[in-house]
Amino acid sequence: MFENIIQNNGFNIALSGILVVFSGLTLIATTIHLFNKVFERLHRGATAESDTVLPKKAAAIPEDVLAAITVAIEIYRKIHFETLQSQITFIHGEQQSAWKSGYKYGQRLSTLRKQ
Amino acid sequence: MFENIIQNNGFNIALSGILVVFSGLTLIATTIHLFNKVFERLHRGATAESDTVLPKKAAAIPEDVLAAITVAIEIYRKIHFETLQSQITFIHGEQQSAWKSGYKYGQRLSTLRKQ
Amino acid sequence: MFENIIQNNGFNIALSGILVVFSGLTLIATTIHLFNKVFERLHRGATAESDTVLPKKAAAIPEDVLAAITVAIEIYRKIHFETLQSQITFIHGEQQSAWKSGYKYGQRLSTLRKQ
Amino acid sequence: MDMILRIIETTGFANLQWSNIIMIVVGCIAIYLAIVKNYEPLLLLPIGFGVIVGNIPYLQGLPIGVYDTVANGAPQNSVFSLIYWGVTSGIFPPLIFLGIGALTDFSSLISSPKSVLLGAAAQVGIFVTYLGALMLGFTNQEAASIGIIGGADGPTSIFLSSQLAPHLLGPIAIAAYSYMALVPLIQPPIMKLMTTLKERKIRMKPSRRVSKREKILFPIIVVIVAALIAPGSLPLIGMLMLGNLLKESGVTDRLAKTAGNALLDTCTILLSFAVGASTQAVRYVDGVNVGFLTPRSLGIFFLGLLSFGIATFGGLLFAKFMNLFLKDKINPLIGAAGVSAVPDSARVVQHFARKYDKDNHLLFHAMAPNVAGVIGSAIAAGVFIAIFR
Amino acid sequence: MDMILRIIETTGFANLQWSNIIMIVVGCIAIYLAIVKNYEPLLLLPIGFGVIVGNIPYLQGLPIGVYDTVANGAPQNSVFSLIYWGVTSGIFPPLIFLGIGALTDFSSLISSPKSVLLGAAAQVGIFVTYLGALMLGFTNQEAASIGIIGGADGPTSIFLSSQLAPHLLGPIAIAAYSYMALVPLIQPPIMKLMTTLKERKIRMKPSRRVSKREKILFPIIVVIVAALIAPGSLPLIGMLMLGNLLKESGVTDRLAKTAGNALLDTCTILLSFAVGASTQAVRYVDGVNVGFLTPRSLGIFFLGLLSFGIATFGGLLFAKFMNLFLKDKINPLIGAAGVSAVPDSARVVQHFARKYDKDNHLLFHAMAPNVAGVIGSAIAAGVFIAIFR
Amino acid sequence: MDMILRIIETTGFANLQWSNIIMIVVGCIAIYLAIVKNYEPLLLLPIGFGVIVGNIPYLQGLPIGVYDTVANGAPQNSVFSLIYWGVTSGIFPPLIFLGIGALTDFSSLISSPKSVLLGAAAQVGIFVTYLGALMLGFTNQEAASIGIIGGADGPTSIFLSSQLAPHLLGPIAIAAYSYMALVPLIQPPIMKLMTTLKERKIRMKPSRRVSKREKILFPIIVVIVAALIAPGSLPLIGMLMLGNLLKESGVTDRLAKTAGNALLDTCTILLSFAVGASTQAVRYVDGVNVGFLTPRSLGIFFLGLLSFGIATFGGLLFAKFMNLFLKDKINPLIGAAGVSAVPDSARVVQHFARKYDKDNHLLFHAMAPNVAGVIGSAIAAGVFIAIFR
Ligand code: NA
Ligand code: NA
Ligand code: NA
Repeated sequence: MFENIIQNNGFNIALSGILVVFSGLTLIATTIHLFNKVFERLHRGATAESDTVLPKKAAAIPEDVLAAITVAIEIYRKIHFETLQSQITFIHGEQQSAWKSGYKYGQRLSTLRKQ
Repeated sequence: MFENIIQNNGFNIALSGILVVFSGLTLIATTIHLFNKVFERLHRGATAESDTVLPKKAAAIPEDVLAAITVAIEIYRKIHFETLQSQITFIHGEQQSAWKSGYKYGQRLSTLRKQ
Repeated sequence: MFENIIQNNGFNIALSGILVVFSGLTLIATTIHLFNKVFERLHRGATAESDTVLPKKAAAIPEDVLAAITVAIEIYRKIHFETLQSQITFIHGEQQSAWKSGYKYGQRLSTLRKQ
Repeated sequence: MDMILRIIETTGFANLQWSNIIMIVVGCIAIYLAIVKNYEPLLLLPIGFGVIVGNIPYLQGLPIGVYDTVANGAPQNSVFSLIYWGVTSGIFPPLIFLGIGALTDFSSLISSPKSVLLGAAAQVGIFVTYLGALMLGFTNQEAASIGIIGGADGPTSIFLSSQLAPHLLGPIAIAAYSYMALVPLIQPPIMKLMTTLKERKIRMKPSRRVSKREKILFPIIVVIVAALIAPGSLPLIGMLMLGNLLKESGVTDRLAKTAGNALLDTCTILLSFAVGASTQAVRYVDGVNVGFLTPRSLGIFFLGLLSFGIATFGGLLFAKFMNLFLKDKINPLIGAAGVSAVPDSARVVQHFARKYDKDNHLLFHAMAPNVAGVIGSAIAAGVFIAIFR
Repeated sequence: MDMILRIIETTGFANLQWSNIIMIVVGCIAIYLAIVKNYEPLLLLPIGFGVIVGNIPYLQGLPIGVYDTVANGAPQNSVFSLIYWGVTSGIFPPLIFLGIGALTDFSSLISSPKSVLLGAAAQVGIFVTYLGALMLGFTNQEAASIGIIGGADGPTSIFLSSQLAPHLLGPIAIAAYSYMALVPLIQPPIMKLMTTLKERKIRMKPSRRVSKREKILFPIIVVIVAALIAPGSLPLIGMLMLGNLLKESGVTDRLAKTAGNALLDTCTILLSFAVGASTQAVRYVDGVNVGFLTPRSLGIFFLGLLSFGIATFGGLLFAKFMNLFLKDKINPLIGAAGVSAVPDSARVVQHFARKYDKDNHLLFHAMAPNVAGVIGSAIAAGVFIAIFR
Repeated sequence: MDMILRIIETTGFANLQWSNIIMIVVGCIAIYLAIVKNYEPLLLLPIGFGVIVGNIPYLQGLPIGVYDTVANGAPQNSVFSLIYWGVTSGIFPPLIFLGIGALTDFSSLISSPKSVLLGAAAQVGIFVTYLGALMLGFTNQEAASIGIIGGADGPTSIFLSSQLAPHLLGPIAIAAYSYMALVPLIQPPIMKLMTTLKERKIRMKPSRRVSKREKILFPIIVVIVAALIAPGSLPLIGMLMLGNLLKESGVTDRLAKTAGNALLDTCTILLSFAVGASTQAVRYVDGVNVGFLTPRSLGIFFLGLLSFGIATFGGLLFAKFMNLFLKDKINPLIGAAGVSAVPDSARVVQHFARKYDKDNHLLFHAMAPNVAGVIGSAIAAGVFIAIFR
């Protein structure tokens, strides 16, 4: 029953294949993780300033005006660029796609919230 | 004068060609006709219900509001989808193209009229 | 040092190449220039009429209404046609691109100015 | 000095011939008709420009023209020959049909299936012209490719020629597209001749509404029936109906949009340009002039016009014949729309009928034989392919 | 009369066989599932239509079908064979990956790198099925191509088959796309079997926000690492990541737009149609039936389903295994999304979890193993290519 | 264990060399410049990514890289080699010109035909560099291909190399695109050196309005004249002017839109990526290293920079020369825009002039020599093709 497998060195190939897939993806995960760490450290100083500047700027604009601006920008974007018909849609607390106006808007709000 | 035709079996070919074209298109026409008949019969029961429900729903909405909704939907469609640039445009009592907002609107109205 | 050039007939080729490029472009320039002249002469009669008609028509519309119409047309265009994403943008007294609503608007105004 | 002479030798001026100048003027006329008269500009404009490009002479040996392939002895396949390959291999026409299918609404045909017969009747022009071409001494394959011009369908004509008579592709394609562009000039006189004033005023009652389900079933039924009857029509009908199914299914809008826009436009530009560029006035192969400016092309243009005329004639006549049996008379004018040339001939019918009764709108009714004509000539092409390959 | 008989001989009716009719019905079912059930309509609809077209019989010698090439003895490369060349040459899958990359947001994966392991675990299905296929007597190359069906990634399956076992391309592609379409039916029972009620209700805390810089670095890192580990995955991963970089860079929006729309759609239509049209029920090569309706295809379908099941199983099991070590427990259901089938299996997870806790939104979390699964199966394909070429 | 070793052998890690790492870093720098400095991102980004992909090592025998074709001994044409074929066959550059034509407004050139001479003067750089390359020992064909870099036109450089010196295509394409991206760094010092303060402040009076008719006639005139003078320029000029006619005719908007968007973007992505991927650091053919990291590439980069400098120099000098005869003086800075690099060098002129007189808007005036430069270098390429083929 296992003749053809053994003859073709199947078990070895399957095992090493799984190994390569795991090590490849682990390497990717590790590299991303490391980069994240490095940038976090580099940015800690930089974000300290913006934390004090950005919120005030954002706070100066009432939330309803912000919403209006966002809608205006969204319509502007929809009219002036074609939207990418995204196959993948995320339902998530704060939207992350740069293609949605929620992006910039959300970022500002989140700064507010974190205060 | 007809030598080349006869030599090439031209008359036979032309005749049978016309025959095939006619029979092909007739077959298509017949099949479509039969399908139409079958679905009409199948649907007679189903549409009976909707005839009593839909009109009321439609009647409840004033025509000018309907028009406004239609325009809003049309603009929405135009902005959010790109319209297919239709090479073929039909001028017809009630438009049939799904790409025009007249579609749904027209259907409701026609239900009203048929009452 | 110039051996390879001489051996390959380089100087001759370079000189004649420059000559061809210059004569080609000069020929293009001349042809365009001639066509311009011809059409100018042909059109002198035709434009005489429109000079008396167009300005009045344009003058009848207040400038702010014109601006409003222009904006409406522009939005209409943006929604109903996709705009060509122009790689080349001209900043020029009066815009010339047919893709901008400034075109027609500008033309009318310029007629006014020239009076 | 020697070098300058050698360079001058390579310029087109040194090689320019009268026949080239004639063709360049022809190209300019095509562009003029496209822009000023608005005759099928999407096709005539790139074709006209291609005619100009294809008739600028160049030194033998440079790989520039559409015929300069390695197979023909050129040192390299020229860029234009690579584009032209899309024509000669027959791949552009079906892709164009895919796009046309994604833009076409077959409702009119579905709601009045009997109009299909008008689309069949108009194809008689194809077969009569096939006989005429045989009489003029063309071979079977050539005669079939010439006859199909009467199908009034550019892609179908090009596809059939590419399969049966590639050497005649240039004049056949130009003739087909030219006559399609000239439909508003060619058809009205025949319509006037063949109909009485009373017939022209016949009004037809509005067609029934067509359900989404019927629209979805239509392309599937057509492809199965047409391909079983004439398998040779599969590349054209298959793609046309795939495009239509993408449109009507309602679940593949983005595919229909791309097929009907980017893909259709790209193929249209490249096909039209390449067809235009294939019309070199004079071209010698083995010492024989196989260029465009030869009596042979004149013959093709004459037969093409004949084919177009007979097709219009056939559609009108059959419509009158059908009226002998029908209770609800049809307006025989819509028979002229059976030639295809979508949607121009349907528009011509609408326009012609309104001259006699300005409230008589036949456009929707004329679309039925019009799109049936497309299917009909594709089937005719399929028959020829089956017999002559 | 003789001519009419000859023409009847050329029609499909004369050559129609039961096996063709069965396949045409299968094509209709695929179209039905696409339109009415909305199962992956962008793929199933053109595939189904292709199956119909590919099973309409025609006289031997006409260059119509996808296998009619000059190399196979046809007088001319048929149009469908030219389209099919985009599949067999392996060029469509990477171009489709380019478009998918331009549409995919990898934020979820970047924000929780450990989910990558779930995408790796699900690929176990590939290698187990490879062994299973060897047991059933397939060769190494064939077994690898069949196993990859469990990668739940149409383009990857087609690419690998085109490189290793082109003669099995039809059934493998159909199996891969069918099971991807059936993910909402295949996965839930396994998810129910493998998880406890308590596990299904585990909520995960919202992921951190991902910066633009990380999104830009991600495709560059992935292509370097993945291609160094498994160079054979370069055509797929390279194109996927190029598309993603075009999208995330913020300076090449117009390129990303075209890659994700016109180019992706064109390749999708042509690939799906051609794959469908390659399923001729019966096809003889050197006297051997290598058609679609053979026991071999049944074997492939069985192994493909097995592969899919084991992949789902593997992902779920590994998620439970990871929970043994993690402080913040993950919901093991997201392991099932490791098979890829983007974004369907992530949606299935979301839907399944909400049946037990309607405020538990796992979609974003499930996207991480989901897109990791794409990368994982491309690497697996790269491994097979490296070993078996 | 043996198997694992064999698999490790197939990984890129085992074959990675320093030269590859250097090239990967170069690719990352290109991406950095594209995103952060915004230098021609539509080209530099895919090129940079291609450089990374092309320098990931893989086991000999796998059909992955752009050079792995059946003709070169690979078991199968790799996907990347199929994409690269669009570059080596010379078909992508004309299609890109088609799209550029559909986006370019030639009004500025039409309204001041004398600016055409500035576009001619800048091409002197091409021929001087051709001589320089001969001096360094390159052959005629190679020298011509290197000289054309000074034409500052990516597609033209690639087209000429593909016809005359395909083996140098990689470094020439990279050099051309790099210097085009670096126009804002290369040109200002030369502009400063060559002009006086007073000259930089010369204002030019607004150009006259251009009629629609002139815009329509322009492409037709240019293609006829340019192609008669230098038939070799036909593929480039022909396509550029076809695109422009589609745009200006006003009756083929949908074709112009597709040519300038979907088609242009698709060709741009594939060409840029493939050109990048063709820069393998080390590549042995018959035992000779013909890779990218060789002194030969350095020579090409040096000559390319020289060519660019002389071209800028030539344009500026000729503008000053023309001023000796003109009543209405032109601002000599616009001579620098004669190199093409549309519209970057025109923008550099605008920006430079405004540093000295912030109300002096030269952009529209600089566009005239700028687009003339495109036509000029295409003619130069045509001359070389006519002589050296
Ligand atoms: Na027809
Ligand atoms: Na997977
Ligand atoms: Na230039």
